Amino acid sequence: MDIHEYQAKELFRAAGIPVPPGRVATSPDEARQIAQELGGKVVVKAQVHSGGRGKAGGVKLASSPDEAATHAGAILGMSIRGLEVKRVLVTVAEDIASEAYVGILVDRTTQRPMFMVSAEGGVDIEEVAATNPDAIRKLRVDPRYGLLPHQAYGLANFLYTDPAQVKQATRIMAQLYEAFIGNSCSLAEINPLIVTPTGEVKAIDAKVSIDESALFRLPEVEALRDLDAEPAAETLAREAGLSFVKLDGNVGCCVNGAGLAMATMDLVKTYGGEPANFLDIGGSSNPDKVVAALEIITADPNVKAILFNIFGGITRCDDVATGIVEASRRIRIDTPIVIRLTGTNEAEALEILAEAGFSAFTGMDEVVQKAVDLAAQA
Amino acid sequence: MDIHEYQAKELFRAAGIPVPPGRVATSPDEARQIAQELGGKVVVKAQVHSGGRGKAGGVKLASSPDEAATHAGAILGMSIRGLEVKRVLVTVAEDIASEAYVGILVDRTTQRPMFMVSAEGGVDIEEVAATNPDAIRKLRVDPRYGLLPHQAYGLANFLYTDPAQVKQATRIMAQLYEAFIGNSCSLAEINPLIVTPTGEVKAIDAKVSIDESALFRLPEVEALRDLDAEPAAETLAREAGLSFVKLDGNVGCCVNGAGLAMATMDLVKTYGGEPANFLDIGGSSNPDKVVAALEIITADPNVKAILFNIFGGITRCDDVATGIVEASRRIRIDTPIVIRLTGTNEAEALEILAEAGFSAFTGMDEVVQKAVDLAAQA
Amino acid sequence: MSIFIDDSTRLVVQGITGRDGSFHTSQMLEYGTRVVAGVTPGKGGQHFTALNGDRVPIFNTVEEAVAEEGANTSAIYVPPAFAAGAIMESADAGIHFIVAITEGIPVLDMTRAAQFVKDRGARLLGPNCPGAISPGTAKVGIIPGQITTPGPVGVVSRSGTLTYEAVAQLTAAGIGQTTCVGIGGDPVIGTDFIDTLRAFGEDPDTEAVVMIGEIGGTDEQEAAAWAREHLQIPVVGFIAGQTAPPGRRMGHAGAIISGSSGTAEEKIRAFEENGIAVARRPVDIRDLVRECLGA
Amino acid sequence: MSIFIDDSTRLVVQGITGRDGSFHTSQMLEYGTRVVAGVTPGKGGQHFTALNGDRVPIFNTVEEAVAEEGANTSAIYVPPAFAAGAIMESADAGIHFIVAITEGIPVLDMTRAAQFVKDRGARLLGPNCPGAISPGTAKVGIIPGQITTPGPVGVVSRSGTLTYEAVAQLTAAGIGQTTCVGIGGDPVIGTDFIDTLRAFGEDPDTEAVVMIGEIGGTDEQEAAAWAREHLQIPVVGFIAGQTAPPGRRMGHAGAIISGSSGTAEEKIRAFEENGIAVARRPVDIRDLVRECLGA
Repeated sequence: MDIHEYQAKELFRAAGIPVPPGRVATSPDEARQIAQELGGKVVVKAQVHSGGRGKAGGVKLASSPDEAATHAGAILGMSIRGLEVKRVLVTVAEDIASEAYVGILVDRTTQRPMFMVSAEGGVDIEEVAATNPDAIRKLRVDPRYGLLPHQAYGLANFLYTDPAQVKQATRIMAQLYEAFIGNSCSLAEINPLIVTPTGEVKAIDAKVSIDESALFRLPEVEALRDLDAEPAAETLAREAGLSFVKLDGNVGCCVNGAGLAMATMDLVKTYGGEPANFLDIGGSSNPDKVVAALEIITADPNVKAILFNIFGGITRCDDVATGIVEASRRIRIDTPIVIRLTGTNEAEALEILAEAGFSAFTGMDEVVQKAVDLAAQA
Repeated sequence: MDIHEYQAKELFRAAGIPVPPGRVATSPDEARQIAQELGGKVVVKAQVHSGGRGKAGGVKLASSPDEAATHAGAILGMSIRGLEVKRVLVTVAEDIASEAYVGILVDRTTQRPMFMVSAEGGVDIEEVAATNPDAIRKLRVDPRYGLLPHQAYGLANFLYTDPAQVKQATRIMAQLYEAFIGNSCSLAEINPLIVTPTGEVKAIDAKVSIDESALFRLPEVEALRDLDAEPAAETLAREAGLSFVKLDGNVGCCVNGAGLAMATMDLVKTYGGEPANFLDIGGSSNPDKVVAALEIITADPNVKAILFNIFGGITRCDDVATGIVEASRRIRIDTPIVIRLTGTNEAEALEILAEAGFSAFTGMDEVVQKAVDLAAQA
Repeated sequence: MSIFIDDSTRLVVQGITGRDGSFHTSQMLEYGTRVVAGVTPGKGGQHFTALNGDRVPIFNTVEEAVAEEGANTSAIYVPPAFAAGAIMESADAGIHFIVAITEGIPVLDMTRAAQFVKDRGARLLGPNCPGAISPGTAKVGIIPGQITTPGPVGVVSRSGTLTYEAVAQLTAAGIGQTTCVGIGGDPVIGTDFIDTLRAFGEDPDTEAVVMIGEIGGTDEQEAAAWAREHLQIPVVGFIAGQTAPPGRRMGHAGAIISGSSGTAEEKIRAFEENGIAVARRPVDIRDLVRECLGA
Repeated sequence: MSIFIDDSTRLVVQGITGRDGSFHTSQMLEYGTRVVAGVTPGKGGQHFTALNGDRVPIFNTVEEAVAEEGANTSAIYVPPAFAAGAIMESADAGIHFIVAITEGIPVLDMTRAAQFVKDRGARLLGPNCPGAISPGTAKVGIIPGQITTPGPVGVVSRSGTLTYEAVAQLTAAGIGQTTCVGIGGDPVIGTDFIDTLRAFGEDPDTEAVVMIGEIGGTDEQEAAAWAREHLQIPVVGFIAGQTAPPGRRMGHAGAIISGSSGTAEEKIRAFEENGIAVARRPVDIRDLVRECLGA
């Protein structure tokens, strides 16, 4: 789960990391008032879950509260990579002597939290990694010991030469690691970590993603979820316990299992169609999930055909069939539905569907071809 | 550093361990008042750094506030294993259905914190270990992982069969381990851990020792030190940076290095004397320490001869000589002093001592024999 | 022969009284797996009765299950909040093969638990995996037994139902399996492709391997390079997620393209460069395996 | 020959600019030890100048000292609050022999640091120890060089000055040493008696060992039993603390009789039962060694 910069900065502040003061605003007036309170120059920053905010015109410097309000007016409501800006962060503008990058993520290969730091901050770290890998220092943290003092120091020592800056940065490394672990992050990033002309080390941007699987024990972090920032369909899917990703095609897919769902999408493409979504109804046998899935898929006007691909294992085919029948009673479905069911309780499922007037198939390729054809004809 | 039961219970409470309510009193009136506030039956318990308080008559049950005051009057001022009781804990008396033992210490062989638990509680665990070792379950905690949930459960499961009691005890194991680590304990013990007739699991006695070396970072724990509970000489020694243990003999010893100090004491005994103390002036070369050491030794009326045994390494012999001369100017020393100095700056030291009228030797056996003889003659 | 599980497998089911645990215990018993014990804290001393009437003793701890019943393998069906702890309990009790079915275990919990299992010298399969089945011998996990049949092909996959799809097609074509292994869809897992390929390579009965990967990470790329160097038997590969957009998690916590890394194209290229035949459609897996076996 | 340190030793001193670190660096250089680097965070790039005029480069981290100067051994003189961290830094940087002089490191810090060193495959000596000296070759720590002389006796001890006493007497009697090792007086230490006896047993030049123990713990008892089984050369033992009262810490954090365990009597008995000649007075050590050597 991605959170906004202003929320990430709150987590960082709680961990003791120096962050310039600032608050979030949803209107130009509010932005003016915050700028007034902060005094001096401020930055007005679009709060959306996307990189490239600066290039898109979503980050502006203001010398006065009125200018802050003007910028907020321009930024609020703008669209950045398809996301509407509904909030801006108004924060003190810091003078910058140098910019560095500090990030932590879980390295899959070593299965450890990994720091990446670079004195080349304020830019895309993937680009630095590609063009100048020696400018990045990586450190994998042994989860049995956590970040050790000499490791935090070693990272800081890679970024700075001035002992006072090294000392501040050492503390920040430890604090960032605590924030990363304490909030079960999958990513925690400061870009840039700046040094001011007077030698203070501060985080002036913050990016944090939280491990969805850990949210059950972090209610206060879960509360940071911004429903505005995700398509309504994905919110509905999450609440129904479905994995759903919206795409741009016309074949709606409803599959059990993530791998089979991806393979189904790929096969739609192979047969000349375009998948409208990724949707995994998961392993449990709950007809309600199928109803929710159909509601979500049919709400997408692009969808011209609906494809069910179910390989029954834990998922019982008869439960899925019951769900389809149930959904067809509760909601009006004009889009043609193509169903493939095989595996556990396949026979019972086919009977249920037949009674309700649906026909079903058992081969994957044939249903995908059929769904692609139907969508193309619509 | 040992702390009192009532202090240990405060640490346990802070960790969430269920402990019956109670407070410490220094007078019968105070004890009466606490008993009144608590209501019902209370226990009045002597607060001294010693086991065997019950056998010594230092723990008494009271059915009324007046009885609590009477018991407090009897216990306050009594002497338990040579320690005067200056405080009593007045605490709610719990009904007991069963008693268990739970303790953690650092196991030297495996270098890990080690739990010992036994369903035979309320008795001396060393006795259980000797007579019925199978009644004790030991668990060494890997410091890289801490106490894992299944380990806490396994300990509780060894003590109890009732699932509700196992659950409570599992939580207490985890809490006790947190208290042990968080307060840098060398020992944390609940004896007994009781189950009440209604099935509640509670700690009704508590024993905690803190690692002296960790006190520098635990000011709030260091503040628990009870100066009343240690001989004044040991307080003085600690403040002067000396290691000192009071003994009953007549040969005062002043040595550099703990091993050499013990070997010197042993040699005193070998030659027919009795050491009056263990005293290690440590490795640093500070004449003030020598002055403090002589002040402490001469304050003991039993001391009939003073023996210096210095093997100069880091410790410079001339510094020790300067300290001896300095002390002889500042305080009146009637007791004969026998000095052995060898190693770093030995020649300079002998000169300093000769100038001040002291003579010194370089062999260990001869000075010890001499000191023993002088003490015997006194 | 087979890998990881065989007729010496003595299984303890952690979470045997839960909904999934009890259902699949019955399934495993019916398949012939020796389920010697169950664990549910607080229910020690009771018995689990399977649908076929078999009774399995329940213990409070895995330690007791090992001591009393000689369990050497575990299957974990406990909820995500307790699953990492259950994995460590198994390893601590001396279980040497631990299969974690549970989905949704926090990744940072798993970094510790996976390390703990390594420290104890045990093997973890999963989490968020369907387990393993050695057709005709033993099944640990949730792979439907009826879609498998004994034979010479090893199957290893990050996915569940996609594996069933591939295996069912093999079986339907008369091509049996030594062992089918689901390594799981999480970013931090105990046994990876290389570990499984190595085991198949050491199994005298496995004559070809099907490796089913998906977007996210570099496990397939590393496995392909490893196979070229160390594996004597042919590999047929499939990668799911060619149409997956970058930066979005596709169901599995590990199925996410980070920046430009972990794409299906990258993995397919790695397969091809290392001599692995790549199936474009699931149905092609069967045909390519048939070619490999020269059947 | 010698154990632990020899002429391949390339030493980095952690805490080289501190009071103790700078003094003993001069001493070690004077003795001929190759001190190739010092570490003091924030002082990287500067140089340490010894009393004899030698200059030693200072680095911010041990990692840099290893990379730039090929350090393979470290001596730690940093204050107790930072010493466990310094030990782990050394091990993490690839140092294979770490000598921790610092006294007063919290015991729980050491349980982690000692484990970390083991995980990295390095050896820790100490903490709270005088270090080691291989007479005529190298000295790491604080043992006065002038009381030692090369020869056939290995010395291992939990104490500092008591060791000097014994070694000085050996030297005065013309009996030299291969290596003198102080393992330290703390309850949690990196290298114990058995580790050191094993090393002496493998050293072709060590013909006899002096083992000086004290009250507290069971290290001497275990070492005595080990020596009987595995050591081919004679051992002379001494135990300090026969007059120590139970339950009191005698200076060293580890020198404490717990209940009835760890007494001098118990240790002396273990020595005698396992064929170790026990010196009753420090002066007897010399005479017993002379007998062992048949001199």
